[in-house]
Amino acid sequence: MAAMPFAGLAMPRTAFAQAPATSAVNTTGLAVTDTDVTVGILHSVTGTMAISETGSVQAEKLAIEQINAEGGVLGRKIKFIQEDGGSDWPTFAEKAKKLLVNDKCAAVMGCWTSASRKAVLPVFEQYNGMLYYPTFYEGLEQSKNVIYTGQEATQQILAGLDWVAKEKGAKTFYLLGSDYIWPRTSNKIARKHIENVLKTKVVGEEYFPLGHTQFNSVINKIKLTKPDVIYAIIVGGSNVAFYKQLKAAGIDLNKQTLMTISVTEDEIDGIGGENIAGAYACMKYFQSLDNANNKQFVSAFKKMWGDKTVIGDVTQAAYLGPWLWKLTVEKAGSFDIDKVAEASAGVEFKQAPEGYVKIHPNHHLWSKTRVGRARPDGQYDVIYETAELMEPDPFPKGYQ
Amino acid sequence: MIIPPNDPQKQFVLAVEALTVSFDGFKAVNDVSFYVDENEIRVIIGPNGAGKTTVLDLICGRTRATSGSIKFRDMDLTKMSESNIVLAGVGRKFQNPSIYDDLTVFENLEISFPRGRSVFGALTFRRDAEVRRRVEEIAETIFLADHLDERAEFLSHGQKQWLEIGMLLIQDPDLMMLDEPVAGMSVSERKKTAELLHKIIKNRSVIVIEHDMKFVEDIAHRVTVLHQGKVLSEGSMDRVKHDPRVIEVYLGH
Amino acid sequence: MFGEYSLGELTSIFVMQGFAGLILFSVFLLMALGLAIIFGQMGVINMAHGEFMILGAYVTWMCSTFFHGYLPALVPIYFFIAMILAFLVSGALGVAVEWLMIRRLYKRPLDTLLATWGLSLILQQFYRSVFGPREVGVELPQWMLGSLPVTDVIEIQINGLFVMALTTIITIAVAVMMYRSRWGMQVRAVVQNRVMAGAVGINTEKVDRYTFGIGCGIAGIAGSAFTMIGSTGPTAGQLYIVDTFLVVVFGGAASLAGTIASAFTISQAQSIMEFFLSGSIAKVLTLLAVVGILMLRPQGLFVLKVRR
Amino acid sequence: MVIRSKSADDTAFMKPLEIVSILIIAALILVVLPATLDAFRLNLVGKYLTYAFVALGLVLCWGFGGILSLGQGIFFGLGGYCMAMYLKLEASSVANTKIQSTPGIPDFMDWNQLTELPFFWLPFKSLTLTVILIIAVPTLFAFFIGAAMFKRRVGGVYFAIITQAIAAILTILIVGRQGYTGGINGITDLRTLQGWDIRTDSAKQILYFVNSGLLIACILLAQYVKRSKLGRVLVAMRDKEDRVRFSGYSVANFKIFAFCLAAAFAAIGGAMFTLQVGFMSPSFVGIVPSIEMVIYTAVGGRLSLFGAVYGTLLVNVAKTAFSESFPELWLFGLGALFIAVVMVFPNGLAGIYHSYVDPLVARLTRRRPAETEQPLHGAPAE
Repeated sequence: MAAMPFAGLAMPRTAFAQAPATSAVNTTGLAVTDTDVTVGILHSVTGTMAISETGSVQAEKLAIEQINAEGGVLGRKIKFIQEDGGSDWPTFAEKAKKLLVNDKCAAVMGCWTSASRKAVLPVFEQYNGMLYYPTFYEGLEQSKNVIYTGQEATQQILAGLDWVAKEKGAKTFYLLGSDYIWPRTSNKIARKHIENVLKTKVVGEEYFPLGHTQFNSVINKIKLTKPDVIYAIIVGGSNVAFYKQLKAAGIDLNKQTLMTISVTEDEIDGIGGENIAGAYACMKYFQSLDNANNKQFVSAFKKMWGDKTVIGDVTQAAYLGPWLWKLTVEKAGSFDIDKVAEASAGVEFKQAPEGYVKIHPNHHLWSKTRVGRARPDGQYDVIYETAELMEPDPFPKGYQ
Repeated sequence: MIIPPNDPQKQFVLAVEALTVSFDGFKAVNDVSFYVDENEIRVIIGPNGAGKTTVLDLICGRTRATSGSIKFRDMDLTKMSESNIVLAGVGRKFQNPSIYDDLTVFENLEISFPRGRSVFGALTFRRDAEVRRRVEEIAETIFLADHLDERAEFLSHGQKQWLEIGMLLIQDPDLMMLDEPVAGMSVSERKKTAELLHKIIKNRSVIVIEHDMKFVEDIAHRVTVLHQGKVLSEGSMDRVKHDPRVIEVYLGH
Repeated sequence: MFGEYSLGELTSIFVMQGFAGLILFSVFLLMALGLAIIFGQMGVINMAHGEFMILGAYVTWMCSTFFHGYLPALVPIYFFIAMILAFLVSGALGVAVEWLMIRRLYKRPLDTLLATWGLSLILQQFYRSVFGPREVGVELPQWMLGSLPVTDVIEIQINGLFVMALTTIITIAVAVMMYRSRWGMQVRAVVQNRVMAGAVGINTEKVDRYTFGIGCGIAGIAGSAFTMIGSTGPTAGQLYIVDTFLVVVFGGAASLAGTIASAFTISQAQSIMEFFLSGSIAKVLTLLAVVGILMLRPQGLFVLKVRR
Repeated sequence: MVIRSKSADDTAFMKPLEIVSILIIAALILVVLPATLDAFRLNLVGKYLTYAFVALGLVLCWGFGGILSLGQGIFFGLGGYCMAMYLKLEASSVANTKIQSTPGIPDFMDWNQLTELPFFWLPFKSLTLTVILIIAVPTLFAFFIGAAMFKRRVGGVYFAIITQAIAAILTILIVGRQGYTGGINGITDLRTLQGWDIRTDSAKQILYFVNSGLLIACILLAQYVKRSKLGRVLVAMRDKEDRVRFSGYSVANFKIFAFCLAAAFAAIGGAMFTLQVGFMSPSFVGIVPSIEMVIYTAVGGRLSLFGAVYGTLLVNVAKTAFSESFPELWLFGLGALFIAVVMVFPNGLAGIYHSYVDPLVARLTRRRPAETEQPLHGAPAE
């Protein structure tokens, strides 16, 4: 029943000259040998979440291959064991336990939904593992055993709202979301900011069951209330239905401001660029980002996974995981989880495609927030970015 | 042509009055009335589609009447559930043998044994000496004493009919309704069935639906002829046989 | 909630809301038609119905890619070709499934439920392996996008009109087939008395096979049409299955009129509640009402009362 | 009367072969597996065995009673949530939650601005009440569904679809009312039971044995029901419902009983799941897990109580093994399993055993056929 580790791709042997002794860098019995170190990749490749998580798996594999090509971590080549969470939270917990207890993985890159992270979190805390979690999420969490490489809600939301209020003079907002924790929490934060900070008004707030495909009624309500901004946090297949129906109902996103925090380039693939062109998205990364790091990253990604693949915010965040882990291990001089966890704060990754990131003591990342405008070809034009790195604040005062 | 009760005070076992049922406007049974005496054997005949089986369905609660009344002793059957009708003492055999294929003959009979018929009664039911004695006694009566351990599925068609009759018998109903008990039987089986019926109709009233005229003549006290949902004629076999209307619609061809 | 709006605005919104209800009605009916034939006429529970729909959607996506790439001149009409192909492909798969699987299970309706669930899992994974786990976007011809402005506020969605027209045509076609054609007569004959129908020379196996095939084919057309308003991905079919079954069951399986009435009732209820309440609550209330009514009227809204 | 039939004597609670079967199961899950598996795998098996409770209930209600419920996840979930609510309250002591704006309530409530415990959480402060509610809530819910449907003769396919719709409704509600239920994340981070840390390996081992003991107790209870007249009435009902009705039984009551019992079993499984896995989420309540649970029963043999355990173990072990090595292939395998078990082996493992192994054993031991177990291999329900 043992899983078959998929060895990393061929790489120059010469790189492993000055590796420190295994006994020195691995005092807790992790899967580290003189030549290699094993990490886990834990995402859904089957079930409904496979749609979203595929990009993350691809990015993590790319990062691992690049790290290996550069000589690995502490002179050791990274091997990975991939497990399928099957879009099922208990399976995530089961597989996480397997990766930690049976395979002794030195780190795990994985999870996408909050629910899967919540399911594995006690496992990582109990068995002392290290999880690199890539998705933007609702916050309200902080763990020694997790590095959150995506943005928490305030990082993602506040700057975008400030921008839309300033640039578009927005006074009224209509909040929409899929009915689960991330959209609800995010909208809660958005509402507080809209009402208490911007001193403007929320004219409607509504949630739909996951997988909902009929949005004509709410579109009519939007037409009735004529909000300045539609603030949409709809996920999965519902997204596709929502934007197609919005367009069909004659709402032109070039005239009606719509801001979303849930539609990355990945989702546009399914929605169709022509259906969402003109919408604003607020997140930390867009594929079209113009900097040298990103150009390299995009071309490496396409070389490995094909010209047609697109890269969204979460995919980039997933790419950060293996790199941040490598940098942290090398800073700590050890694979030991405790040392890695301790050394994490302050680790900077200057080659990040999004520009530059740094791990905050609360294990989230300092990052810039950007606003992009969707183009018909499925890409975003980056039209705004915060001047400073946004500080991650998973337990924001005044927003709870 | 309905024979009204001579004496209004007289207690019938079954009194069916002005019974009507319509299925989407089609009146399968239309204003039917008849009365069954203690220990009477009543045969209902009529061409296919005359409403014979529907009348039985109505009596045993399988179909609900649109109007009219069905009185069994003092009880109004039209308002009772099927199982309560059975508990009141009405038993019914279906046209096609309706037995439990997956159970043995013994178990088939045992399930019909009138004890432990509530959920918890069934959970705590014990197969005691009395149950065994009754089951074996009935099996003897219905010629299946040697087949008690056999799965009912493997019985012949005739044996299945007998088994169902046995299942009725073990309930010891006051009113027994048999829908075509000899249909599909061989000549020798028919004879045995007639013999069986004669044995079991003692001390109870019986309603039989049958097509086989010889058989009807053999057992009937009185005959009711149904045609197109209505009572066409009623009386002794002899009288019915000579009723010109009956001859025209039924016996004639 | 309406205090601050003018009468004109309200009127317009109610007109559009009525139209939204009609679109939902068409969508429900289109989903349910194929299943109504299969379940209503053959008593088969096809849990893979959603996957047959998605097959139609994928066919449409392939056509879209093909025409945009190779025959850009024909793009404006490719959707019709795609729908016909969707019907044929889904229908052919249906015929094959009937032949390999369903025909052995006619006497065990609950078992067909399990077997077709297994089929749906296989199809989902098949789509994932062949088309990839991500959703695919179907590019529509320009004329199908957008809406027709009637007044300043009232706008009529073109794809909504298209779905309504399509639903009408297919419903009429099915009605004609079922109640006017020889095939329909044969189907109904087989439903009512299989042995007798066989005895009078109807090839019951063939009737079953094509009935199933046509039901699946209609699912394919529905899937093709839904690329206009919904998503196309390996698991998208599951989004439809509960709604679809409830529409068919609520209508009283055996009658086309019942299915239409039930699709209408459920869609109007949902659409109206969605307007006054939040989406999630509206959905829960609609489902609860349907389940509640089914408990009271187990045979559905429209069913003939017959001697059992 | 001198005729003596074998059936007439057949009043034993268990036939010899059934005693052997249950001993084998007991030996397997109580001795062999704990002795051969490491803590991680044993905990996995423990998790699978919680599904066996559901499969066991389905044998009674589907295999014997012919009632196919596609909503057993409802009861598994309700049982699991009841347990989880108790454990969550224990984990949310004021000391543990002092960083919250309202300490002493579960974290997800705090995130949703709840400032006091909702009334329906209050009973779960008491372990006794919790244990009662774990059984009572799902059973009563099943009773209401059953009473509403069976009294009105909703059966077969209609029942299956309606239970499925109810599962869908419940999922939407749990996911949507996250302030009260924990939403899509479920109730997570459960730690202790009356101060006893359930996350340690030793605790998991103890829970495994508790779970196995309960499972065997449930098998014995199911065996008692099967061997009582009620079991035969259920089989009879599946064959000829009308005949049973016209033998004076209230068919609806028997169906309600079978459905409630299956729900109670599922609830025990759910509660044990929560204890062993440490959380409960709405993903068990929905349609997909509910149908998967049916397949465990079908693989084991829908008429075999013991088969339910083997079927559950087999499917889950296969699932884990497959998805570790070939995740993409697993759905093909599971799909094929559904089809095969319906088309080729309608009586599942038990059927294979009875048609191949049993005759072989009989020949080898030269027993007379009359003494062999008479399998109840009727046509599959419906």
